[in-house]
Amino acid sequence: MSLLKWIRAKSPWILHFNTGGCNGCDIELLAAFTPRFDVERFGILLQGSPRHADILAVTGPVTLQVRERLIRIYEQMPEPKYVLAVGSCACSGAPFKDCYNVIGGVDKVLPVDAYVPGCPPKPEAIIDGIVKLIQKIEEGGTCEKRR
Amino acid sequence: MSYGSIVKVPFGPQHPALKEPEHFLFEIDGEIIVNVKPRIGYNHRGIEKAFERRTYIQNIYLAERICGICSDAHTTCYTQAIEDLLGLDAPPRARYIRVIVAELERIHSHSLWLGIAVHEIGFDTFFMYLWRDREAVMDILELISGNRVHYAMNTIGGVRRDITPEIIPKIIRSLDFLEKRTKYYMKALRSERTVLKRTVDVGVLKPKDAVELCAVGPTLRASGVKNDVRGDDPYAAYDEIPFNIVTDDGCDVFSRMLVRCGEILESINMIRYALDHMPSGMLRVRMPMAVKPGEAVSRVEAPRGELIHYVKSNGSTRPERYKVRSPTLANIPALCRMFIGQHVADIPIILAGIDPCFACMDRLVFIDVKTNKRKSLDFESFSEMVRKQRNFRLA
Amino acid sequence: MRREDRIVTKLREKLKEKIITINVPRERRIFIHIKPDALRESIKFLRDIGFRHISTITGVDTGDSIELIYHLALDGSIELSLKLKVQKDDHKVPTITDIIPGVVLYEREVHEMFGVNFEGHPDLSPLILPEGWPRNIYPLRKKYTLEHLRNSIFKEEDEK
Amino acid sequence: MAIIAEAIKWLLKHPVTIKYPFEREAPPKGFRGRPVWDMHRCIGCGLCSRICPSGAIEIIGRGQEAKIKHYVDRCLFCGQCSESCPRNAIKLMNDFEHARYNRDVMIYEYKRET
Repeated sequence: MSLLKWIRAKSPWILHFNTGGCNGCDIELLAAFTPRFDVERFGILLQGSPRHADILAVTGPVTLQVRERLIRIYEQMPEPKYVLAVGSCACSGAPFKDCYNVIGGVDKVLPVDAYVPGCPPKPEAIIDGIVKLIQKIEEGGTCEKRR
Repeated sequence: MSYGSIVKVPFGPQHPALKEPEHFLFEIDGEIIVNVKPRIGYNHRGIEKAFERRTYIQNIYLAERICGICSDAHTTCYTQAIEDLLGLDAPPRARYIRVIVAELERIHSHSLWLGIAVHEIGFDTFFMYLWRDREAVMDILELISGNRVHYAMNTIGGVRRDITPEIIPKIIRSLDFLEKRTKYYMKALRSERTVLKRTVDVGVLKPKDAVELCAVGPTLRASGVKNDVRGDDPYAAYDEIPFNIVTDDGCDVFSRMLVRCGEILESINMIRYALDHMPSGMLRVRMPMAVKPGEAVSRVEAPRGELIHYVKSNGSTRPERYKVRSPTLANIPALCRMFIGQHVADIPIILAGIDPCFACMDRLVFIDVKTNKRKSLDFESFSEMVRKQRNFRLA
Repeated sequence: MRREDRIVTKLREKLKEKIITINVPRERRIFIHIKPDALRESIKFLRDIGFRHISTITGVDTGDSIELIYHLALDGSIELSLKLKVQKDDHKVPTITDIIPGVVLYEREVHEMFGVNFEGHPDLSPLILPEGWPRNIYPLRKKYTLEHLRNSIFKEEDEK
Repeated sequence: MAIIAEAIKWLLKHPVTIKYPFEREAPPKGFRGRPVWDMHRCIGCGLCSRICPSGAIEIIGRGQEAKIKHYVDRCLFCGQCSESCPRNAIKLMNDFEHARYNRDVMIYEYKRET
């Protein structure tokens, strides 16, 4: 099993999904893939399809309209899957937590493996979060308990 | 050529600004789009209602988080509306700093958009170079404001931070670099066959339609209509800073690219002028806690076009009604007009053409009306597919 | 004579007693309050004198009635806000989509948020609010507070 | 074609990538990071908690016994608390690595030591 774990930790592919955020975290997440920060150094690839992804990076407080889709995307991802909440909105709903159309926080809908607070987090901070998540993948362990 | 059967292609839904995550339902005859219906609201968070619950100071930060890319435009518009209600004016130095930050933001937003646009036509080398050079302007913004995206520079009655003499040389150096690079990119855009083939005469919006459908910003200016809030309804220090309004007569996606490149160069000159002529003095005036009853309309030229805020106050510490209309919403009727008669393959680039902060439009469902079969495709593989088709047709 | 004053004089000549108030708070801003039945007439007139761009429509809940504010711009420079009050119960307003086609989304938005019916509008289907949003709940009306909205909507969500 | 020449030119130059977790570039002066309370200065007036746009600051008790809880996962890092503080007790740090596996460890508590 250690070989599998090693392979997983060496090339986790990311699916990015915006659940109603302001776009600030999205451009910073995208900036992390461009030459200056280049997370592809860790074997990470930005993927468009949930079927190929290992990590779901969620930005934004979850709006009612987008909730069903978020769950559907999560269900389409193959096991083991990990969720990264990028930005304060995705962590807790931050300034939108009392709005009528916002559920507030990804962890109300999905189990979250790592939180990256910041409004928006710097690309370095996102890399920090990804690296911490990779450490978690290396240690293994979280794949079975989820619903 | 008509194939006699109309296929419906839902497109979307993912898109970030205030109320503008778009979902489009395309009706397609063969490969030609015959009709399109927008359905927006995936990112609707109810911000307008939330404004009524927060104090005027807290609302600055809420306004900032309407959109991450034009965050400074929203706060400028908000603070101007409140200053209008209070009857106070921001001090001259604050107004110059507002212009500088707004123009830096325009550079950052336009180069971001240009990157996304060339990415949509499959030119990723260009995209990577653009985004690498965009980091120069992000660094200046971080240096001035302390954050890369949400600058939090504006406050009611002025700005919160000064542009100190130590950082001015750094800004000038980055501007020189950006100017050189932008000129190079303009040259490259004009000479690249890939870009020309995919963008010239694609997504045409005639000037008459543009005015009739109330398009705004670079979309309108690329149709040859000279209209810019900075020039027509000057705010901050725009009445003291000379600049040209960039227009182009091409009316297609390519001329939208050229207009935005031209605006980057124009912004660089404006920042240089503003840095040279910045008056000294205080940064902000104090505001009272409560705002007297009244109403105000404030307009700002955001990177994507005219942004309008309306505020109604009832004399307490919270606004009674706050209304935001962001530029992408204004461009959607024009966008729908652009699609008619175009090829399916051009959907991504036309949609990107109005700059709807495109980063996360990533799911599609195909429904074949005849067989009623559903096929799911993510955005990337859709782009891939249409790229292949398009190349095939060109060959 | 300022441009604003010239426009105000023209409007006064044209609409006469249908104007309730005119207010010019500062340069390039005009607020006009008109009677509801003069809407189409005044929009047509304004378009003909150059107000071809409509920025947006704002709805304001003033208690017993809803105030609609049409923000029009004169080639980008002067921003004119045309105000009219409509009754909440009998909320019917003629559409202006045939005069200025660009208004189509704004009317849908106001319809959805305030429940104002625009007569003759081509398509008033939901635009912004989520699918399955309860009918007859218009979130921007003052009657619905945030708590009330959250309670009524999230309860339904939980029951699902 | 212009891009190919450009790509070859940059191939010979030093890479622009910052090798982040291994080399860390400090953020510029004036970076808006996590707020930190100096409890010797704090008078427990609760202004920071009232002005916070996202409710990230909680104050328990008033005056000298006040205890402050700061929820990093809600913080917008706007710096309004530091600006509003009448005693200048709030400083903004320049760290940005707040990523954690759990939200419970993202609460920072400040209490006056006696």
